[in-house]
Amino acid sequence: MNPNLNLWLIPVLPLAGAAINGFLGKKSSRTAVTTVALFFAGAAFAWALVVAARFSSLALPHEEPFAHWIRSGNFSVDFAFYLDQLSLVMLLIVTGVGFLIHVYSVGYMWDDPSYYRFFTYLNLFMFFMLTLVLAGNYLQMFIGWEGVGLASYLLIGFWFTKDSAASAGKKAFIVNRIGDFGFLIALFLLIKHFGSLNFSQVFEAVKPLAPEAAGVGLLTTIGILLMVGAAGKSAQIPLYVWLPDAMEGPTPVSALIHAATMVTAGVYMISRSHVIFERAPGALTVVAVIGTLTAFFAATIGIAQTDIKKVLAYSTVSQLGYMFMACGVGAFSAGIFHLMTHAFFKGLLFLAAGSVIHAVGGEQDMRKMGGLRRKIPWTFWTMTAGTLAIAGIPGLAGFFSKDEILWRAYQANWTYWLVGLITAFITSFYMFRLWFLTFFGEYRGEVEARGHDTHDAHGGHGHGGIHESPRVMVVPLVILAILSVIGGYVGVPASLGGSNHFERFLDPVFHSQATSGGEATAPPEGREPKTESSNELMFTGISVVVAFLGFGAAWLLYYRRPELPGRIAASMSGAYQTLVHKYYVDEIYAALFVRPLINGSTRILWQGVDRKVIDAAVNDAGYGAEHVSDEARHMQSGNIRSYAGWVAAGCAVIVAFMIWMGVGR
Amino acid sequence: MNPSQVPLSYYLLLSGFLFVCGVLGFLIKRNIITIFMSIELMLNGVNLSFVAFAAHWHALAGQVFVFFVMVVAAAEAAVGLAIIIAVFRTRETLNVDQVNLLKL
Amino acid sequence: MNGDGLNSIILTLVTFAPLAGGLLLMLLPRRDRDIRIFSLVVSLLTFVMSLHLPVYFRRGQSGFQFSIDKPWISTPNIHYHMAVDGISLWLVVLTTFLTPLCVLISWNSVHERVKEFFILLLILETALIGVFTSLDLFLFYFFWEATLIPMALLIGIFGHERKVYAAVKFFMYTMVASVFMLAAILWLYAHTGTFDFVAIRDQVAAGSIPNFPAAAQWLFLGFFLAFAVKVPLFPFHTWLPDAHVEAPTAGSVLLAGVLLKMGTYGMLRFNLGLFPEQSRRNAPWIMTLALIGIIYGALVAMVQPNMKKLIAYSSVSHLGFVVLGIFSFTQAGLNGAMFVMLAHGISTGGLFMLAGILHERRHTYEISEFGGLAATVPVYAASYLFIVLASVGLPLMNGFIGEFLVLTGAFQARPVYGILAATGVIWSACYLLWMYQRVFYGKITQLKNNAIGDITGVERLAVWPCALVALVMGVAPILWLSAIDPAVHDALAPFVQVASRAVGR
Amino acid sequence: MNLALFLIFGAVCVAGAVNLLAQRHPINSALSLIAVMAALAGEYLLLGAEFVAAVQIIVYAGAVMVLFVFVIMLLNAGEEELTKGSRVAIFLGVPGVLTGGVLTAWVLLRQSRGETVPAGALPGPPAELAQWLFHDFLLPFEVTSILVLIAIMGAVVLASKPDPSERKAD
Amino acid sequence: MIAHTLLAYSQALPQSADYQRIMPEIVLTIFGIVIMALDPVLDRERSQKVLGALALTGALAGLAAVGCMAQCPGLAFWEMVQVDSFSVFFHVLVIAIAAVVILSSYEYMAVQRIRAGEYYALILFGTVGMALMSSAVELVLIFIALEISSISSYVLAGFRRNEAASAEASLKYFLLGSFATAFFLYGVATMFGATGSTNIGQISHALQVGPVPLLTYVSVAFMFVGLGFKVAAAPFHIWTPDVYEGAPAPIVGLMSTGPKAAAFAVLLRVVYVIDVHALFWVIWISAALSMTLGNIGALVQNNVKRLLGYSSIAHAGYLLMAFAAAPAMGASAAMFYAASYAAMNLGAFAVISHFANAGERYVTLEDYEGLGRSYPMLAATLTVFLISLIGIPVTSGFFAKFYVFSAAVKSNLIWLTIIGVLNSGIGAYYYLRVIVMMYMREARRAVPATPAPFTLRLALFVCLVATIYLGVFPNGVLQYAQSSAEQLVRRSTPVPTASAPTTTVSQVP
Repeated sequence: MNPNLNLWLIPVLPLAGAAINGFLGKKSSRTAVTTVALFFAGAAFAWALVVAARFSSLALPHEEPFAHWIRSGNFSVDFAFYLDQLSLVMLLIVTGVGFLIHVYSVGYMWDDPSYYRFFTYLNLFMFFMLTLVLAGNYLQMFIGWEGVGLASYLLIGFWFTKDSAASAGKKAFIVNRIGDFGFLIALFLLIKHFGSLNFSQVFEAVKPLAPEAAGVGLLTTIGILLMVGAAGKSAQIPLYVWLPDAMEGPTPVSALIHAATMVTAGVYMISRSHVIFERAPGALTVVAVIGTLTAFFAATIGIAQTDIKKVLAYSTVSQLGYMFMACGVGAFSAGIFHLMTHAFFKGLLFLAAGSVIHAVGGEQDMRKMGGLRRKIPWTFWTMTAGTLAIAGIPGLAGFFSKDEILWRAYQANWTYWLVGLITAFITSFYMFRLWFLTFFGEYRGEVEARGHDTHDAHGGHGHGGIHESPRVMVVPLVILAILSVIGGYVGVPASLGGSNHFERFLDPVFHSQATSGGEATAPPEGREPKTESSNELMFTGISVVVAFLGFGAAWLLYYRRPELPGRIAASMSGAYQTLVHKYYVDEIYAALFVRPLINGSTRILWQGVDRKVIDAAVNDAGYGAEHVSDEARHMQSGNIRSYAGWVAAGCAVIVAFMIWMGVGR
Repeated sequence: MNPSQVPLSYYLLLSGFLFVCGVLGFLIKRNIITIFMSIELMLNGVNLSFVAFAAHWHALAGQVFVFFVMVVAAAEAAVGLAIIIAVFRTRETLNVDQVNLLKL
Repeated sequence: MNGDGLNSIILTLVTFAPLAGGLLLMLLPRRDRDIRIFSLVVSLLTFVMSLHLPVYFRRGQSGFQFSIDKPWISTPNIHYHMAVDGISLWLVVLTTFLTPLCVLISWNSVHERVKEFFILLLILETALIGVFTSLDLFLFYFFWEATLIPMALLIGIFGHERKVYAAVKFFMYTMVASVFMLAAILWLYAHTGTFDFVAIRDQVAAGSIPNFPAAAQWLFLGFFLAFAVKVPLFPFHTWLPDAHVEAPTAGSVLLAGVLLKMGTYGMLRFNLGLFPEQSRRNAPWIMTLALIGIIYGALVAMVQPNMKKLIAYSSVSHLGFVVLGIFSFTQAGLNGAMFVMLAHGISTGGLFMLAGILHERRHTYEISEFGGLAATVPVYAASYLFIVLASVGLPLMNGFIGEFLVLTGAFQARPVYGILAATGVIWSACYLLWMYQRVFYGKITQLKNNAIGDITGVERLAVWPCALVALVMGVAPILWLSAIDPAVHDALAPFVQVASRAVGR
Repeated sequence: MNLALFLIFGAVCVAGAVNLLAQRHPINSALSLIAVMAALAGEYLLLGAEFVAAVQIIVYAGAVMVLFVFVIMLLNAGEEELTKGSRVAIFLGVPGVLTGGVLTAWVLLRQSRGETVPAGALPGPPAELAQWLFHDFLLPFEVTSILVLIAIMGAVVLASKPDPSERKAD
Repeated sequence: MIAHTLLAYSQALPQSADYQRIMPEIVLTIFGIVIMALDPVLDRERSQKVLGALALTGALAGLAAVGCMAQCPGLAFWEMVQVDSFSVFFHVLVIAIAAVVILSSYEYMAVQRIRAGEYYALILFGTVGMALMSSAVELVLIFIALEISSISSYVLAGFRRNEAASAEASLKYFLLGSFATAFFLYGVATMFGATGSTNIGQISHALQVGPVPLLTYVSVAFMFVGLGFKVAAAPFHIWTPDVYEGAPAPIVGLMSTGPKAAAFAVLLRVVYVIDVHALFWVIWISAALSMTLGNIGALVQNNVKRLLGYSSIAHAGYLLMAFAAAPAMGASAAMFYAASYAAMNLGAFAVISHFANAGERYVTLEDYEGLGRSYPMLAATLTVFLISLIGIPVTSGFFAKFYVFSAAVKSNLIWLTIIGVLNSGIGAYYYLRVIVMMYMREARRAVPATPAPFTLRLALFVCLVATIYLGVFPNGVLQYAQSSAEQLVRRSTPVPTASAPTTTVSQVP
């Protein structure tokens, strides 16, 4: 029997913070707001650590019912919390990174007029994210799922006076809703066929089922639908379009929600439902293909972006693609591993980028930066760490996780691996491009020239001039930098002499039930034949080479010969423009869905059916009646003789009728 | 057939004829007074059939009825002519086709 | 507690308290303030009394409770038969809950003919409660018709520009439709000799009504038409936008909050209760209409330039969910339908109040007139957002529970319908958030909007209860469902039989 | 004999009735109506209703028609102009009347096929008539007085010139 | 010997019971005569009040007399009148109508400067006629009574003699009325010819024992024309709007309720006593026509009186529906309908006659704009009456319609019912227009707002109470109607006593 860990505290604490700040924050001082927000976020983190400490002593999975929620007939959903290795990892990532970003935000948002609102939203986000992570059933997960959507809607649109920000928020929410639609249908299928949404019950019910080798069976359908939901939340093709726009939000938000935590919810959900996926190879293939394509596709777009945050955004999309690739090939633990490392280095990168933007007074265009490495050394170094990590330079977090994924991809299907490899090259290329453009060469901006106006969107500080960020922002950077350097060592594969602790840790979740894995599910690390490891080593080497190639290309184009890119762009302007305009996807969507919908609804449905058909019919009936009446009253000619005529005629008719009746009788 | 015997149907047909004439008069005459007279004609037709039926049934009720009809006719005549006078006073006409203020 | 002593008369008290208040109000002098306070007191009193129902309602127990059944008219055999079960219970409470809020929201917005306004409001409340409590078909029709005039007058006297058109349209639509129900009721009486719902239901179940099978379809349609117009089900919905746009705020609140529920309640109680077989037979096209209503209403709502029209069309969409749930004949579906009714009553009521508040400031509902309000009226904007989210169906808000259950039920019954209906979650997000963005976000385009004041105390008193209830309903729906569930189970009982009979054939 | 008389009186009736319709001056119509009534009195005699015949002459042909003539004189009604007032009356009423008349006539014939009225077949003398009038039909007889009263009042009200005190209300 | 003859004579003379059975008529007549007699001796101003009060007392006394009459049911005056709960019901109804009309006439007369004497006397005498119609069982008496009520209403219709409209209305009513009466008479004559009697009891007996001769059908048809005209049933309804528009408002109230109710009473007796099945279809069609034509015609009317004229046609249609229904239910429904219709229509016309003002200038819908403001109470009252006319609950109109429809459905007249309910749906529109005018429009032209005098308020109060009472507790009236209807119908089945020799059946039972 497990002790009661009061897991409910973890989500509820941030909620309390949100509530307090939300109702009282407007009046109270910034310090007070800060205290409340940090305290509750920190408390959640602390409690998560406590849980982690007592974790070893638990029988897993550990379920904690909390309260009744919905009861309808024999179908019921309750609030319950579900703790196992997977959710613990997520828990620590979310609370930990979340707390760091809270701290960072204090500095970043300090001058913003609605400081309290920001932290309210941030805490609210924590609440929903933790609900998602700790949920004991799909519906509760859906609460968090939609809730984080709401939080990101609010935070993206935080500077709502900017139309672009407001629209971005709305776009994010709606696109997410499209994903949620798929999720919902999946839930209905689960209810219909398994009568429950509790993870334990569903999985128990699913386990005995045999994998659906061919065709689209029930589990495959469910899997694909879940993937639709995941694609919405985790910005995969075709629903990734909201994430780049989401960069309208304050940078900490981008770091927390759109890099570290929320967008990874999809990966979490898929891994959580791995029991289903393992029995639905078709679904897994879909996941893998979508992941791979997204990874490549987004990376290519990343090349041509000039907005520093946009670059990171696309890189996020591409990295998420990696994670899905991993899940798709059944390497869930690898996916989660990458999720964690990505949380570290991408969070770091965003925060660093934020620090840069902060420094240059809200400028986001890399073409207006350059040579900053001297001016903001802390930022520079931390950013470097992040860049190296993501580029997959050996020894850093990103290297291990990405390598793991590629290796597993190869085991599943070499095309995945190839695409992943190319993507890796592109990744390191655009990341170093960013690095060079931002920190090397000479400064191309004009911040010294103009004083920085306070109520500029990126609520920066009062005085002009490029300067290092305050300590409260730097400290989180440093911590994350350290994490993204060493974070990978928890999962060093055996081939590199490590003993993949991370995977072993997650093993009970992913392989304990893996009674019958399809070809997609790889055998557990431990039982891996030795011959493989040499192979793996070779592939590792290849990816390392690729990473350095990327660096080299970036060095050549953006440091050594800065004029080249322009020429290249000019020479192959078609391709370049396509990239700059992100393959015109937004435009295509607008033309395909948005505009037809609006116009159709206006012209055909509202003006057409409603006005011209239904209403017209009704009103015409009315006018018709009046018209008839107008005609009928001419019977009332007012002439006595006519009246007598009517009477006489009527009398004649009745007499005739009566006689007929009489005779007929 | 015995010439001193008049078939009942003759009386009835006559009365019916008078009645129809009265109705026709009401329909085609323009002068209000004449129209009123046609009503009287109708009543006379009715009376005739009353009397005829009374004779046929050997029931005096018919004749009594005729008596009452006459009284009523007289009363109606008094009122009706008064009304006609009132109308004439306000409209200066006896043509029924011009008495159509109230219509539609 | 003397609760049990009250049980027999509580419904009578709750139903007629507002009427009594209204009659007293007639005698009061025309001092607006006193009138407002008085009617507030009356409505609050009614609400408090109505709370007796959920408190002493024996949960988990099926069948009708608090019933009172006295002969009213001997020939025809009409009874004063009132009672509530888990279904009508909440609709009564919803009514009594919304009315005080209506009084509050009209506190300053109604300046002239204040007395008439509140008299009509209170009379309307009585009629509405009566509709939900009466179990005698005649009594039901009696109250059903009695709602017409007060509502029409509220729209026609206190409405906006095209009020007359709207009022007449509303009146004629519902009047013409409901006479068919009258015909059906008469037929039932002629062949059963009673108006008592329960008795007739039993006779139908027993199949002891002469040539019922022949007429059943027509009777079903007779009832259904009346209800469908009230709901309003596509394509009978066109009166709704006009009525809403022209109606005064309180009118819209009660119209959307309660009047529309009369239709769905009627379907649930009478169409399903009396004609299970026909309901089953007609379900396909009815569900199709409901589906069309969901999507159509949402799409049309999306492109409305007028805030109130938008909300009105959103009601069409939401009520589509209700009908869909009802005619899925599943526990989840009916529970959900009931829950959507309540949730929609709360959240849409709130939306209309908020729209009314804005109209009071700027005398327009045109969305294009606004923009960037979030900066000038933060509290108002926050409240608005909260209600919008409830209406969008965010989990942990009332909207979600109902829609989820309805969709579950629909999906179980007819997967395709469930899937198509589920697109509703996307549409609702589209139109509401877009509207919210256009009204509250972006830069302030019109100087007038700088001047408008934030939500006042009285208005908060009117709006925030809605928000609170919306949240509670989302977090602890169990409180409601525990009463609804058994009643729904009852309502579905005949369908088990019908199904078995159908199998038997 | 009876038949011959019947035919004679009947001919007068028909002629008078038709003439009433044909004449365009009310006076002529009135006179022809009087003729009809007189002839009818004859028919009544044939049917043995002496009392009715007498009343017919005295009340009808006498009092009532005199009243008519008087009014015609009073209002000196002239020739009626044949205005086209009513199509309904001509195209709907007249045919209707004729068909109705024909049908009724057919029924009457069918009803009284071959039955004849014996000459002077009178169920009772005026004395018996009085018995009916003042005994069995006492109430109607008395009530008739109210009728007459109303008629008088009505005539007074409507025909009398509006007195100055009752000036046109405007 | 002499004693014997005396005895015979005393037998031959009417008994006290006979007089008791016509007590209301006697009382009303006496009051009418007194009023006539007083009229010349009083000066105008006093006569308005005094005679009015006298007329009212007369009506009330008449009501009291009905109570006395109700004491001894039975035939009176050698099968002339039949006192049963049926006739009592209609006596009460018509006399009450007269009372209300008198009440609501006070102010009107003052405003319109109408001579009081004849006016009130005529109302009372007319009431005598109506009352007799409801109790007469002898076609002769029915005819006389009919004529009394008709002629008095002809005269009353023309009472605003300075108004061309009024005179014209009177003329139209008179000419067409006597036209129709002639038809009725012809019907009576043929009926007499077919059965050899003019006494309803004997006629029905004759028809039930012997074969029904073809002539009866014709005669029934003719009689229906006459009565249909009086009740304004299509196709004999055309006179109604014109006459209602021209006649003085209170009198329209009277005409649309009193003579109508009486004529319906006669029709009931005729339909159920002279039971010719063919008539069913005639009534069916006539009912459907009346409803439809009435409602359709009213849709576009602009003059309120005229509008209500059309509406009264429609209501006649609803009432006829009841006739088509099965006897007992139908009769009771019809009686209830007549009563409630009287209540609401009288009320409506009382209000109208007040709004109408001098010379009845303000009777168009435009004049009713904004009356909700200028006369809140009166407008509210009128609204109640209109709602009742629509047939919305808590008003008598609702139950009236309800009973009629349910009677129709019970006797499987589904289609007629459908037509009826549809009509009541359509009909709602034009009543609603009036309400709309009063409350939802602002006054565009100044309509002088004079406060309603006490008498009018009293009249309105009576109507209002009746409307609401019948709308909430219809039970009492309805049950009375049912019991009397059952009597009526039962009598229509043959009872040998009804055909006993004439002279002997006048003893008190």
